[in-house]
Amino acid sequence: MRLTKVLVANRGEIAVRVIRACRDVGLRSVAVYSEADRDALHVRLADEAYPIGPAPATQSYLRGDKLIAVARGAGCDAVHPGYGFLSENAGFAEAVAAAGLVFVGPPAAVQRRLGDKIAARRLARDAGVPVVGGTFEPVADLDAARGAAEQIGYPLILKPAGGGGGKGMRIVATAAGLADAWRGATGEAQSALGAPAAFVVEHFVGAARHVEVQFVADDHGAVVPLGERDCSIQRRHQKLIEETPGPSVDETLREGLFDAAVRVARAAGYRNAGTAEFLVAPDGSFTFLEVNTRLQVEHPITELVTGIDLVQLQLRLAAGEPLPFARADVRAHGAAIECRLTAEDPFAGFLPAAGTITVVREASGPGVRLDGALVPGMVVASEYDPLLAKLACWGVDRPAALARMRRALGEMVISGIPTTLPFHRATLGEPDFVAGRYDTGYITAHWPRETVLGEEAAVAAAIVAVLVSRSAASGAPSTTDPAATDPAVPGAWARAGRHEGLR
Amino acid sequence: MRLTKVLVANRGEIAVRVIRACRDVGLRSVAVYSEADRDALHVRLADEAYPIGPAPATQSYLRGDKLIAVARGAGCDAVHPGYGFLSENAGFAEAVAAAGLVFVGPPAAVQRRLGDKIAARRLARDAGVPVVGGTFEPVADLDAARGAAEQIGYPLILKPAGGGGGKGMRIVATAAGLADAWRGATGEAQSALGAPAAFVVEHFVGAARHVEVQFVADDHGAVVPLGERDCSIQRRHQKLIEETPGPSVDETLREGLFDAAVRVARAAGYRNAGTAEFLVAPDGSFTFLEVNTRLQVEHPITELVTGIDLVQLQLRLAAGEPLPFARADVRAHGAAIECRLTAEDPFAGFLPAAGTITVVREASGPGVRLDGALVPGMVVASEYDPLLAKLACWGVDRPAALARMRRALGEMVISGIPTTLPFHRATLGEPDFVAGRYDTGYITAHWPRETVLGEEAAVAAAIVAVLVSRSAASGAPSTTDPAATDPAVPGAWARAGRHEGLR
Amino acid sequence: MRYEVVLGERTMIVELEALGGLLTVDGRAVAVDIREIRAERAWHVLIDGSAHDVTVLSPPRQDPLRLQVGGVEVRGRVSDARTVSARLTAKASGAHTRVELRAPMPGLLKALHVREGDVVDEGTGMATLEAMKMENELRSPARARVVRIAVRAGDKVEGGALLVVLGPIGTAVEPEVGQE
Amino acid sequence: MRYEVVLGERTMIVELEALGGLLTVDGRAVAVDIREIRAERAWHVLIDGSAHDVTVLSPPRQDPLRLQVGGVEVRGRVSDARTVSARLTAKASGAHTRVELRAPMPGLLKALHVREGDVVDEGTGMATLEAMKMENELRSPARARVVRIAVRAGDKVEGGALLVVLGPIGTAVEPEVGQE
Repeated sequence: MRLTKVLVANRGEIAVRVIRACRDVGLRSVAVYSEADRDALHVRLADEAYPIGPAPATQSYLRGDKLIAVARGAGCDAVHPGYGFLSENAGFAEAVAAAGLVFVGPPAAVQRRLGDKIAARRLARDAGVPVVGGTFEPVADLDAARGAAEQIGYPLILKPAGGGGGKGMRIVATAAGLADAWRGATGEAQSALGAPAAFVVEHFVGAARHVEVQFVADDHGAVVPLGERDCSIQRRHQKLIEETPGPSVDETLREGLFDAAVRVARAAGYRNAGTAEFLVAPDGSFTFLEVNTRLQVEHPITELVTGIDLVQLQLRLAAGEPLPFARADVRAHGAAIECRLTAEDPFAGFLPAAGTITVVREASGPGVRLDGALVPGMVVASEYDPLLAKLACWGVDRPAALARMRRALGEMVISGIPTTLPFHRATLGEPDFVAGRYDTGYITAHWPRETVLGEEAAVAAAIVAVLVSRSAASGAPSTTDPAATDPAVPGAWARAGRHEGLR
Repeated sequence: MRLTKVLVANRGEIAVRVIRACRDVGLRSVAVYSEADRDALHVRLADEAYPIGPAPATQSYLRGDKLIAVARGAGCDAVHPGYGFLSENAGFAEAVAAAGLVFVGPPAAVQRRLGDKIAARRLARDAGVPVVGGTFEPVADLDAARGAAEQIGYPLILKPAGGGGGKGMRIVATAAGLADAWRGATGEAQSALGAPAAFVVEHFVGAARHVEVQFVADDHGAVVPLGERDCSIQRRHQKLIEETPGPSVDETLREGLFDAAVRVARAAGYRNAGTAEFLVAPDGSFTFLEVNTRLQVEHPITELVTGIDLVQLQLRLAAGEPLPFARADVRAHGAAIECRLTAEDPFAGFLPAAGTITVVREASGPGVRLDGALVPGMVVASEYDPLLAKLACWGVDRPAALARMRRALGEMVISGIPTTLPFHRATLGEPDFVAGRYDTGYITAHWPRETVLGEEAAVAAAIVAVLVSRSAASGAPSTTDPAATDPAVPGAWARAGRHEGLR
Repeated sequence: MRYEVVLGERTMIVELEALGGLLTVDGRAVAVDIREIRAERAWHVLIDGSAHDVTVLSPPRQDPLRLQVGGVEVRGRVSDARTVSARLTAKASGAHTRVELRAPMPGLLKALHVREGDVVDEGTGMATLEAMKMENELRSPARARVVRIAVRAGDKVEGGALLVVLGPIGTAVEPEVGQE
Repeated sequence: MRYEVVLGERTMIVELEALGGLLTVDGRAVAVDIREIRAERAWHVLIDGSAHDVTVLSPPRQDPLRLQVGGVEVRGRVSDARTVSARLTAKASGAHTRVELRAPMPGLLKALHVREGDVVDEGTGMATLEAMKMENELRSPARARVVRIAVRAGDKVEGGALLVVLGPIGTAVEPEVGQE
């Protein structure tokens, strides 16, 4: 079928990203907005926009019924869920289909097969894909957990079978800690999920890298892996930096990961774009973790090295088109890295920060791509995910991509609220990261880092600090004499402090 | 030799571009600024910056002596001239070398061989490259011109051998017009060049496409063509839109153009990056025009399809490094297009517009690259070239690149002064351009075009016009009630004019 | 209040009702939700869900306005009752010549504040015209003499109807039945 | 005027001379060319050609300042003579306890405006200290009694020297040779 108009059932930078893809392929886009988002960039860039309720997501972006009503009312023929919100909600995918609309993503049945951790583990095991040692049946009580632990060995990790976002997970170092951990995990899971949860007990793999494979599948049975991404720079299971190719991934490992991803996708009857996540141990062995049945935040780096627009492709696949390439046609050129710019204070344990963004200076130039929804004057609401923008850079090789990212981070300005920019700048200059030596423990080991300011930069900063505080004290706008530039040859141009503003 | 610090002997967006490349390869950059440019972005992004004189370029950016003094004073080991200003001034290249500095571009001897049109025509002819029918000796008086015209045939074009920028050129349709044209051309050339000029008489090729070949050459004899660019969308020899691959260039023509460019470059003993310009007739035959011995404004589109950073490469080649690839290694992926955003009013014959830029909203997202020097509050000075920024887009094929350019042009905002944005938006939607059917006569034939505003867009614009003029009349800032968003389901959200600002 | 908006080649009439909040464009009521984005001098306009980002490109107080709407640039000029009347009388600046003040729109002449023969200063209110439920004060464009009053308070007048004629200070009052 | 700037872990002293326009940082004269880029709340600083783009990231009046300098983010706090003195006396708010006012910098005590035993209101000027060619008025942080004056007008005082002691209204004047 041919699509004409797409409801973008999301907000912020991913809504902007989807709207741009719609425009690129000639589809009309329909935005939705909560009361907090009337002025948001996704509303301004869409062809149409409709309100869906109060700021809390439970009353707006998570209201599948309202979203579908808007889609039908506006004459949409497809719904793109972005990521987060309802993107992995099988019930929503089902309701969208029931309303006669195309869901841009895998169908509900696929989401159910992969959304439950136990089901996914079985599916992967049966497909011949290595899975972390652990249970394949729901573990419902402490006795069962104890039995499983004896077989698996310590350290281990308890995970709710149906959860997400790290809620209800517990790492258990020794048998002595199991009972306490079980109580904590089940309590947390119950309050998060609203019902007693079944658990998976898995061996805990420390010092591992988080490597994932992007794949796409069409309605005609083709599944093609597009490349891997190393997403090990995380805190509390939240990724902050991703790159491709993975610095530790050689051709053998890559082929192994690709094959495993394709096997899982085929076994699940996958459709559209998805990501298979793996843990890679220091010895290069890997185990399957889970499949994210949606677009990933870090999709731009795969786009940069392959030249494939994943959101355009999602829209084409959802319309029933076959994949326009085979596995052998896909070639990665160079390297790409992404830094997530979020409204979190890296100097305060990455505490989310709400507030008003006063100034934005966007990085640009060769090899730089910014996917954002940043507008000066915008209010960052505490109701939503703190992701503001994704800065991605490409280079002919990893050092070239990193150099451009350093340059782009240096040019980028977001004023008014704390952001992760200082974390990224520090990390891009940190020797272990630059050498590609990192795993999921990186942030704990390397952050916070001391801020190093050159002598002259410190002098400049001190002078500006004084000028700013003077103007704040006087209440008047600060002034420097705009005519006070001395045009002369080197050696003579700099006269000390002859500026009006310094008096 | 190893470079460490580069004087960027230019301003505006190309200075920013060179500074970014320096940062990417780990070189320190030194900016220079005239009195008009103290606040300019190139000054703010460089590692060091020095004043070089009053606003007029003849007293600042064209003062080779000052530039070299700054370079030496600041401890630079290289000078990048950008384009325009002194980039094709052989005397400057010579002075830079004499000062013990590396000139990032071809040496003075090469510039001299290619800077004079008669010398360049001879060189191309002797290298076996087709040249437009015309004279190979300087034509100094009307009698000689008449004799040449009889051999060449009409229509023909008179060009000063040493000129540039269209000054002193005359197209002559028939023998009856020759005497008048000769008087006009020689007079204009004399006043532009300050001395009687020698002329070239050439056959005039109408309805042709302007296609150029980017090539690079190292100090070790290697010359590699990187791709062609169609630059036919011009007015008065000023390019406004460029794209690659050329929509009319097939594989045979491409190889022919590449071979011709390499032959000319070899014959000239070329070093560093250069561009050979050709006219391509409707029948696919081509003739050599000239070589630009510098970086071109439109270099980003070649970078986008090849993945090669031309400015980084210029710096490496200037340092004596060999080319890191051979001709067979270079592969173009997809298509790219560039629109030059200049401070010129397309509704007033592209009259340059000086003034203050009040608001900038930069296009970004997948496939979009902006090379600019745009800062809100910046003053566009009438002293310099009106080029503000280059917007370049990449796509898997020409339609994909054009679609992204349309999207990017739609997102881009530059307020305060007229720019070429409306011209680009109109052209990217014009059927002949979209079909790739254009030659150097395109703008004359297709511009201005009528502005088509949809019915609802017109209503929206009319309402905003009223609100703006009300607030201007009252002197107070305009107001709309920021709380006046009605969160409701579709069908009920829109209540007529309940906004404070409409009372 | 009623506005005449010239957008490119096209002329549109926008009416904002003072109290009821009704907005009409070319006589058609429009359901509209508007937000100003101050940092960009832009306005986002939703008309029945259809979204239009309108950016004011021209510097403040520049005429004509340059507006960017959905990637299209358009030039606009706005006249309200007062500016239409001011435009008609602009030539009168200094009142060296005879100037006719005409009704910029149909309405009710609520009051006349001057009599024939009066000398008025620049800015003196001469008449109040009620139109589109707004009272519009018609003011003198210059120091001048009222040489003729063609209407009475309470009259309904058509758009373009002659109201008052001004002349240089030394001019005599015009006869009731003149060249008009 | 003299300022104490805390930047991250580091403390720097910036002095701006009132008339001569001399700028010193940690006692070293600095040749500097500064431009404010208002649209970005940024300042561009050239120090002998070395270029530093300094952007103020924190909202107006937020303490500490957050500054971005060459891609590095740093937090800063600025105290001038007045705020240093205010900080020293901040605890005195309401003057329930004994508060010592000390000289924030070396200087000349130009004048004393109070005597021992006086009751002063919040904001009452108590002494004028000339330092860095600026006259700095030292004011009472709260309603309080002057229980001791440790200097005389005309004295040269060192930075940190005790000037005045305040106490609750009911306190007696302290003996000349006390615990200080």
